[in-house]
Amino acid sequence: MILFWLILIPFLGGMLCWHSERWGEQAPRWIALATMLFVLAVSVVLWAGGDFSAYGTGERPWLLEWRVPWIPRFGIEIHLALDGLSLILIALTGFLGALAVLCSWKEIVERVGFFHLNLLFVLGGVVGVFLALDLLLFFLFWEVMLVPMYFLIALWGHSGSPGQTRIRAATRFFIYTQASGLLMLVAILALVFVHYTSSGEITFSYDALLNADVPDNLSFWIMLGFFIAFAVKLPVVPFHGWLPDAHAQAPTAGSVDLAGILLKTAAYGMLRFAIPLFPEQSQAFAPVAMALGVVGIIYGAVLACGQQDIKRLIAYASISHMGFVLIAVYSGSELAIQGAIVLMVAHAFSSAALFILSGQLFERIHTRDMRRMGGLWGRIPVLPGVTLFFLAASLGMPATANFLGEFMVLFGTFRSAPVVVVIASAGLVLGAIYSLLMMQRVHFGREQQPGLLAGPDVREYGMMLALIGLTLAVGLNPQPLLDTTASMVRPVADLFMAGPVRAGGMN
Amino acid sequence: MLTLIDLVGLLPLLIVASTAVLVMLGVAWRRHHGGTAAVTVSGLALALASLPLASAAPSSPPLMIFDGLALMGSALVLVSGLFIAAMSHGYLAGYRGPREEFYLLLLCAVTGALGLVASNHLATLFISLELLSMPLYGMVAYSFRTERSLEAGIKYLILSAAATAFLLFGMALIYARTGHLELTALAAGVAGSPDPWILGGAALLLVGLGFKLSIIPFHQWTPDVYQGGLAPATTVLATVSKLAVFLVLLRLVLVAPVFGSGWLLGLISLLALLSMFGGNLLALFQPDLKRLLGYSSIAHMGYLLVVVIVGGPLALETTGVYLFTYIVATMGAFGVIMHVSGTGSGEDASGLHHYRGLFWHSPWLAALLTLSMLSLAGIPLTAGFFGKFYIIALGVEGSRWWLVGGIVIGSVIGLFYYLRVIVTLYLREPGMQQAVADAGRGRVEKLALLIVAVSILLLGIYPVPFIDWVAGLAWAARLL
Amino acid sequence: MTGIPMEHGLILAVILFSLGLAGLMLRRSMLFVLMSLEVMLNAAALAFVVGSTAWNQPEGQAMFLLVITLAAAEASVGLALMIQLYQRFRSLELHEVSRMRG
Amino acid sequence: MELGFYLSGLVAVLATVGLISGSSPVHAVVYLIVSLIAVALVFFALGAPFAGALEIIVYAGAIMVLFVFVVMMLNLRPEAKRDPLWQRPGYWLGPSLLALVLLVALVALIGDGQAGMTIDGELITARDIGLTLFGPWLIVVELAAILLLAALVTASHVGRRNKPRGNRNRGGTR
Amino acid sequence: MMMAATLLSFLLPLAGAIVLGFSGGRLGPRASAAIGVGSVGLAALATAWALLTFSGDSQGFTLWTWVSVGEFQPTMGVVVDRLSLVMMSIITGVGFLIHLFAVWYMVGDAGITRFYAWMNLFVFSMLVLVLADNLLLLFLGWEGVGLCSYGLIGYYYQNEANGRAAFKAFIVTRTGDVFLALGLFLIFVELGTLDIGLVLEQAPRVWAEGSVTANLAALLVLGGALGKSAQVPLHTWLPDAMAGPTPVSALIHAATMVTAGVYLIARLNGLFLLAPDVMWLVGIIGALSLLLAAFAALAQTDIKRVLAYSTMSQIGYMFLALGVGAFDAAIFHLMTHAFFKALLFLSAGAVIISCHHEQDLSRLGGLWRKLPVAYAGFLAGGASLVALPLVTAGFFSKDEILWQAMASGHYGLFAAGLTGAVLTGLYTVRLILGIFHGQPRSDHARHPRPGTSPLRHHLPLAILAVLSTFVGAWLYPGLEVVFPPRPDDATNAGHTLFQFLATGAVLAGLALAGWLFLARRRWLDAKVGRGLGARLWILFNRAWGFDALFDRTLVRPWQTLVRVLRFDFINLGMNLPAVIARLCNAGLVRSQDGQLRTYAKVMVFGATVILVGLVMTQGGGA
Repeated sequence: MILFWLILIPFLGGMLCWHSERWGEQAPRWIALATMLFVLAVSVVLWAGGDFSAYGTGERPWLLEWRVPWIPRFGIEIHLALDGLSLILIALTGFLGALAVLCSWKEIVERVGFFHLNLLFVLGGVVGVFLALDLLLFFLFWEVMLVPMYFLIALWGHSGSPGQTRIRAATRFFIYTQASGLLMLVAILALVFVHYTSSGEITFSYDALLNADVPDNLSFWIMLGFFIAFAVKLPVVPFHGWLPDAHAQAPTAGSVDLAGILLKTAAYGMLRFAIPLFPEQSQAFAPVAMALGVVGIIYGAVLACGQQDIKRLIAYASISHMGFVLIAVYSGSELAIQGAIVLMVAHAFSSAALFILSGQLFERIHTRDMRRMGGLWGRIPVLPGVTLFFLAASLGMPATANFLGEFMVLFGTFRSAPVVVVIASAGLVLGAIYSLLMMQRVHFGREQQPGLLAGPDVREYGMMLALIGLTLAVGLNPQPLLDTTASMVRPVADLFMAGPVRAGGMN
Repeated sequence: MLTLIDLVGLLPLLIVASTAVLVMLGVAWRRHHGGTAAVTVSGLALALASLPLASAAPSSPPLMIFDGLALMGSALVLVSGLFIAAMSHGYLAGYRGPREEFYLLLLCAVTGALGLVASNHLATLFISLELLSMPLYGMVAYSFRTERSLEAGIKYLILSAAATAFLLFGMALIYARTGHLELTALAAGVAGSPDPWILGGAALLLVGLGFKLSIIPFHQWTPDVYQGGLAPATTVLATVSKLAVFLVLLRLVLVAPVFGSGWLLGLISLLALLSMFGGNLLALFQPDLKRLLGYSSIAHMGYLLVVVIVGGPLALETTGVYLFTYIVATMGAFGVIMHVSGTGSGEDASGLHHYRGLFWHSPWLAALLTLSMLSLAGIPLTAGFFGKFYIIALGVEGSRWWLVGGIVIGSVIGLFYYLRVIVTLYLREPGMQQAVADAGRGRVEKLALLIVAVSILLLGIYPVPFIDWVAGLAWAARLL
Repeated sequence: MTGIPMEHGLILAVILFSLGLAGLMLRRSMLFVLMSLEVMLNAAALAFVVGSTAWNQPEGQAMFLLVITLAAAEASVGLALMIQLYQRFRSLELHEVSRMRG
Repeated sequence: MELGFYLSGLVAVLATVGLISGSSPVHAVVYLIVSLIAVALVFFALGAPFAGALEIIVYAGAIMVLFVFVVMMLNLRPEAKRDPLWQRPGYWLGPSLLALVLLVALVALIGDGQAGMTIDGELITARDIGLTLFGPWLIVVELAAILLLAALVTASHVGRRNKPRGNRNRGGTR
Repeated sequence: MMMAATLLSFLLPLAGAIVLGFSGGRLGPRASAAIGVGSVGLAALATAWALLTFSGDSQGFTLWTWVSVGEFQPTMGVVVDRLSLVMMSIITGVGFLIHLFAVWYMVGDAGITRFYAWMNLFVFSMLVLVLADNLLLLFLGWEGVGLCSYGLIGYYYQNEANGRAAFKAFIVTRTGDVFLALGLFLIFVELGTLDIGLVLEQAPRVWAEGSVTANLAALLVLGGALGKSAQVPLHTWLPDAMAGPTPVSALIHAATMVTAGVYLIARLNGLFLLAPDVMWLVGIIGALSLLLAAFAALAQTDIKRVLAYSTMSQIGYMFLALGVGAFDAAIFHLMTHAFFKALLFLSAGAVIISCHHEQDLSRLGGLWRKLPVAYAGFLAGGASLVALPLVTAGFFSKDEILWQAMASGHYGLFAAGLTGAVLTGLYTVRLILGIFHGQPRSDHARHPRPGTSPLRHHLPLAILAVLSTFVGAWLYPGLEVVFPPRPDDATNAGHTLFQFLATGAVLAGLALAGWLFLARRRWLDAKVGRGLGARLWILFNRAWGFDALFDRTLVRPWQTLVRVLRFDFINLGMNLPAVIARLCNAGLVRSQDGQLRTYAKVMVFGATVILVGLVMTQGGGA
């Protein structure tokens, strides 16, 4: 039941935010903050009290589970389940959600209530994605988060040129994800009906479909349907077109959520659905996926170097980083997948921080164009240093979580695909190039205008300290995190490795 | 010959028809807008209430059939009619001229639709279809003093009559070949290899019905009539007319095996694909909301044709779910249009610019329109999602991958313009044109809109009772 | 004399139907268009009667009756609309009513 | 009998051609009446005298009178200057070809499906038809009645003359 | 006890860095300096304490397990042995002196807190690098020093060029680091561990000597070392790195960080011994670097660039030593080099500050009277650099290297070393003469402000000067026990002869320099002014054109690529459906022209097509 509340609370909070607008401008902010902190607190309590070594076996497959029938006609259930990975990601959602509320504290001054409604709906949808186990329910949440995100971008985005660009960006975001989502729906339905023909049971249940007997010719296409849906969201080149625009136009909170959480739903989906449902096909597909990952790493990095807009730069950098995640997921190595999880968490922190920083910068100098910056190191206290920290994190500086994630990915992948690792490693250099280019253009060089700008206030400082602390904490001692997810990752890796055998007799 | 039991089965139709007569008498005696509306609404409600009774009676009047499909169709027709009647009152309040005839025409149209969904004979099919269309000419052109309404009326009349001629000729061909007009007998008569006459007749029939469904290439009247017609009339077109005609098409295909021939199915597939793509592509940049909904309906009928092509046990259920979700969403959209415009202010407020920033002065209307658009787009948590779910499921089950692809691509294109509408509602920029003020409409309208909004949401979140109901009806229809 | 083949009756109907259709597409005056429609409906009615006589059944002629009913109804509504068209534009040209497009 | 069929058929076709190609409204109405009467003769030839009678009474009598009435009311004259577009093949070639192709297709279709049935002119009486109509078809007749009601209401509403004189002007200038 | 001392030695600088870093500018310059210098000073004391309590065996302990996934179990652990102690001593000892000097050097500079924060963080990272018991932790330090180097090179951020230099330094070393990282991947996959001790233990078991994998692993590690230690071909960043404050150059780009590569190879000696081909390559690269850099040093006009090339050249010596298997000689030279090069840099810094930030040789001169302390520092450091026999530390260490090269039979390398010694003499003399002798060539040089603070200015110079003499050489503990046996252990024959040879080379170099720069100055200037001499001068000045080469082969193509790809062609391709949809829309909308005739035609057309299709496809059958 607590799982159900985890999903419901953000939605209820969102409604309340909308309503509370009449009580004053601050009310929605506080309510939203409280809601997200609640989610965070619940997940932390679950984390602290959970025993992560015991689940994952047949006896107790999930840490927490809740299922009630929803649409019995099709065997659709509201089936929520929590394991280590979900828990980590939900905690992340709560944390970044709170950050998103905080970072828009001063940025959003119009239609505050409705803004927070959308924000919380997105987050509620994301929590749903991380918890849903029934395939249709998963798809439902997958789609539900799009609409409010669309509003966030379209209504509160940065109006670069008059109005239209942000709407275009939002539309593009929506269409990309929706199109891929429909493919996933088709794939889900195909899977369900194939299972129905072979077993006579119509169900969308994860457990049942895990053992579905799918003819070979069809299973590859179904797998591809899932993969494309996740690939668009991750995003994998060439499906990345929505991301830079969406990031560039979204309000800070939107970017934080997009980069910090929404992209992670894709990797989560791969780990939870695409691979366990189709281990053999995934294995066969792995070379392609890895190649796409490598292309993403390099291509994203090259494009990041060419950007003038800070947020676009970070967006392309995200594409590059997610390439590592893709490689890891399809390497099938436990170490790499664990690394991918660390990298996801790390990327959530660092990209969120960078977006928040660029938002703070925008509040101060009202531009995101790096050609109009320069020499800010002397003009703004503290923030440049923080920026450098997170850029260092983003380029994979050891001691930060990003380093650990990337390196675990590469260590884990090297055994099975050394060539991929060699090429992907070039991403380490390229990452350094774009990160430092940004530093160079923004904070180094001549001051374009004289005069000191305001330093961070307590809110901004607090957010940054928390993010720095977490980045370092995960970077230096990720073991608690890894222990949490180990029971989830190991079976996936085993499944992947044992892919060809499985068809024979494991089930 | 009609027996008493048959009359019970015909009860809804009879009630609606007598209400029409009552309204006519009322008009002759003394004109009263509110009274007429009240009589209409209560007549329709009574008919709806009599449905369970009618369905319980084992009636089989000649030329008609009362099976699950008919019951489903009747219910949908009556619900739509009820909604339109309720909304018309406020809409027509500002109309200068006689208003009562509109209700009379509406009731006639509903009668036709009720007959259509239950027709088991080409004669009933034909006369009901005409009974459905004839009042619509009047309703579309009701406000004939505005140019658009007149234009829409003329276009609809002429093209519809031409389509009727095609339909009739098709029927005549089939009749000439088989000597039967009754569907079941006809089906028996054409058993065996498809004959060119039958195929030709079926194709011509398809032209006639396709016109009413606005299937490409018989679609071109749709946007113009949607845009020009009075909003309630357009709503009838979009809901009652579409669903009744579709159900009868489905019945034809299910009953007569000739429609199951590969050639015709291929043809319908092609038309379906054309409609999906064409409708959506046409709507892309459409600045007029009613017109846009017209184009959108083309696409939706394209999706719905998948049901006809795939058939099978799931088809009826899919039809019910899809039609209802589509109708609810359409009612939501047109409800808002009706609420915002009114003939008192000349032409309908149908340009998108009328709706700019609607959210900021009437949030509930905007929310309803948003919900409707999302539902039409098939986004989860709205009714439309389950429609889309069903239709894709059906396509997948039937392994009609081309059609599934068409639905997916069509939906994606569709998103573009639905989103365009939605975002317009929320824009607030300096110097923007103020939308038409929300005229103080009556409580009935508000209640109707509220019910629609709640249904869209409820069907999106917990559709189980509805699905079970439809599945039950579909089961019943299959038995017959 | 063995009677008239049914095909011939139908072909006559088809010819009339096509002529009506041609009139529908060719003429710009609403009066002519309405008359063309009458021709088309009449052709369909003819086809029914042909069927009816070939099968020696009354049903086809009952259909014919319905078609006439419809033709009458449609003619009345169409003429009423035409009068409005004339009143507005002082012309029966259908291209006058082409404001809505796109 | 056969001769009657083919002759009146020919007349009907020719009259229809005259209808669609003429320019005078009055002539057109007359052509149409001729065509309808010819079709009525066809009905007689086919052995459907009741249909033929109705064709003359209802169609040629009632409906056409309506047309004539409207033509008179609006005081329509032959289009004084022939439509210049009419001379351009681009204008009429497409539709005509289309109709022609459709005709050919339909004829081919009918030719393909040889029913092999002939019409021997056996009479179907008005009684048979009446029994059908007021027996099982009763409901259809009722529906047709409502259809006529709807048409009546529509025609009476739409055919309404503009009440105040200024109303039309306002409409015209808008 | 010893572990506590070790811990303190690197935690103190870390604490200093954290306090300074998070102070947010609230600390004054004094407090910053106190914390910055104090923490390193205390670290130096802690190191001394560790030295005293060191038992002679290597000792390690683990703070916590960093990551534990399957076999992958790198720890947060340190190991202390003689080698790391030597390194620690250099880092904290020399580091402390440099910090102290920086107080004088950096006085009045805005952003001083940032400076000390970076410096402390650097000391911490460097200590982690040398203390790490596993390669991943080593990598942490390795990257950490790179980042600190970046931050400090770009310390004067207002100047675009500094930013570029910092950027270049980071990217070039990062390129090397990627090779190191790949090396780590390979080692982990092959040996199943990253623990240095275990790696050295496992390597001979898993890999045969000279096997491809072993060579590959060693090669990849070498790649990392080349980047960090500025050896050919990844050396181009070092001269530019002189954009940072001079204490930074002294600490990072002379004494410690740049020698990390030497440390790494020495640390992984077992691995390299399995890869003789790579060992040979190390020697070659060392020789190449020392010669190239020495020539380049001859033709620089900027004091610090001369010293930078000199550093590169000296590290070339160390690599040469590594290449011939004389690991302890390399470390020995590393130590003495740290002393004398730090001294040279600090002295240069003293000159630069005194002469109002003038560091162009052609604008200095005649300063020896006015800046006696700096002059003394230069003399002591320079003497050690040219390895003046017997009295300098440099002599002992360089002698060791050359001897090992010869004794191991690498005569080519030995010859290169000798040539280098001659060249070293040349450029050192040129440098000292240029700064301190002759006529002052600018107002800045005419009116210097000599350094006056005895504690912050004189003391570091004095201590380093002393360490640059043979005293420094005495301090060397001898690392024979740490490393595998040296090639010369078998025989000592010919050592005396060799020493004469080496001494001769040094003296010859000095003599040549004296002759050239004092007696034939004018002739030299004329030669350099035009013709072949000028071309050579340019070639040397531009350090053999590596920058231009890289610019043309890497940087420009890269920039072009970035510019071309900026518009995201793949994405534009994905927009194609949208374009198609737009076109279709335009076409279809045109069909919706409002004309009833058109509508009728389209409808009839549809019906006709259907019927014609029907007749065509079905007609024949019936």
